[in-house]
Amino acid sequence: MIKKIIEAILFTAGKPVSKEEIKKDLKVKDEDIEKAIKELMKDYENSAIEIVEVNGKYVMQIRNEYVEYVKKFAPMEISKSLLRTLAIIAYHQPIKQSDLKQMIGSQVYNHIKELRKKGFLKVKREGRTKLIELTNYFYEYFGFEDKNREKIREILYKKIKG
Amino acid sequence: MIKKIIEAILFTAGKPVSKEEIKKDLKVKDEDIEKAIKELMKDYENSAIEIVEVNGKYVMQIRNEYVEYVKKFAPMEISKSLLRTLAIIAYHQPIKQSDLKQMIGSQVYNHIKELRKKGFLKVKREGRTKLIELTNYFYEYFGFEDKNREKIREILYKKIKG
Amino acid sequence: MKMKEEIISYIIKSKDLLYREENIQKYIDIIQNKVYIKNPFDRAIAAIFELVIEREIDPCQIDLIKFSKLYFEKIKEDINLFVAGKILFMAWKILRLQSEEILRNMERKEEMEEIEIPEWYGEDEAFDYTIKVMGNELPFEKKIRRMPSRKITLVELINAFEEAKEKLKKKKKVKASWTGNIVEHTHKEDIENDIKRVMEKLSKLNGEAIPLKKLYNGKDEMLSILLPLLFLAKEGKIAIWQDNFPFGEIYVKLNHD
Repeated sequence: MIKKIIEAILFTAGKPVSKEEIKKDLKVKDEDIEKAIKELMKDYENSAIEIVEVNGKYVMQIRNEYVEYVKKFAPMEISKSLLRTLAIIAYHQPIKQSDLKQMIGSQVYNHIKELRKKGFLKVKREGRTKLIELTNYFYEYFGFEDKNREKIREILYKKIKG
Repeated sequence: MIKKIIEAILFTAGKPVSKEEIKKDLKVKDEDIEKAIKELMKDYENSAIEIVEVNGKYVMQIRNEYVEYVKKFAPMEISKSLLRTLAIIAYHQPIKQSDLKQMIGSQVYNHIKELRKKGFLKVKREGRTKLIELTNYFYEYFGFEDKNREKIREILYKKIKG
Repeated sequence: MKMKEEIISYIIKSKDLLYREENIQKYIDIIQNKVYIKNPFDRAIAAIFELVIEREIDPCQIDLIKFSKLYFEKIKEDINLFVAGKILFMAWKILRLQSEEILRNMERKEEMEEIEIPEWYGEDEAFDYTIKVMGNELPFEKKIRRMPSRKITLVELINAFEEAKEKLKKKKKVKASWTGNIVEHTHKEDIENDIKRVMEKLSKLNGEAIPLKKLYNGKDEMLSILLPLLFLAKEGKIAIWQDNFPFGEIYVKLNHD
């Protein structure tokens, strides 16, 4: 029952959901939620849908292999301008927040907030500087096997050239 | 493969999808789609999610038993009394606001406001009369292929007759 | 209790007017709740009596429109009473025809509107459907589905990157051309000439101080004066001071070497 309710929640929410949010309605322990989600992940192993962890939250989404087929049926889940910012970060990372602000202007604060919420970014503090980096979820989401920065730059750059 | 692509499409679309829409991208026969969907329906038998046919289209949605648990997470929540009003409009459209008021009382104003916000209705003015009509989104959301009023009436009436 | 008796006496008094006089005992029994009514038609009639008693409606003056509304509410709770709605509709039709007849005779057609029956009422199916929906039978279910949305593809990310690059390039160009303009602008103005002009003005004053604002007319001229003034002050050739900070007058004076 817990498992199915969590399944229903993940399906409905359409975005990463934390254990806390799940617990608000269900009186269950953390480990029960974890157990149920582990089972769900296994149940969906042979499906076009997957359940993955994103910065401690859980999200139900289409596997990368199938995204191409469903493009027509729904709009992208993030806006074009956010995506543009993400692309800049992906190329330049790690990038100082102040440098990024120079490039894209004051929308930088909102964009970073949004992109962090979606699980694509993390912000590290180094003294007074804020450094923006990509998360593992970013690599998973876009299907990059290699996390090597140079390689990613190469991929991004090559694709543009070609 | 076909099965998984269809699964991905249904998950993504969030509304009823017809065989024709699926076929546009996949070069497959109707019976292959039907077979794949039948299999999917079976795969989801033990899940909180179900795949059902709605007026000849297919949709992936939460099973009734779990609706209560996920209401909070749902992007669109329609109350039963709103749904009742919508059902009346769907049958009688285009219907005068004054006639609708006679049927459902003074809640008519709130209901029309809500249903317009959700994108199901549009209100046309003809002189002093306000005429209420369904939007394309209504047909899409509830999976009506045909916008012919008589046909819709027939379908609605049949559903109620059981 | 009183109301019940009133209705019973009204029925007895109106005995001759009853469509079926022989039913009078049945009506009285219904009003007194003496019998269990199985027949839906009789139940529909019972509901009429109940409503009149509950709401203490004057049996001689029933407002059909108001009454119908109340009646619908009442039968909503009992879907089996759908047939009652049908009866009421028929009654409405009969009454309407009767009143139309009367109105025609009285040539007062404008009152017709008051008892206008909505068109949908006339059709069996429409009526049936509407009453059932009101009674909470729904033709479509309350369903929870996902908001249509999907992941972004790598190609889309790359396209976004390309767009971003173009935008940044444009921005840089704009910035460059903007700073370029300023340099050009200053060159054109020829700072040295400006300095000469300011010096000429100041030397005519015989070493007396002059309020800054008297050295220029309008914003444009102010710009052409400020730069030379700052340059001259830096060289120690003039003195600039303000009487009361921050709003006081600013004065300029030639220094004597």
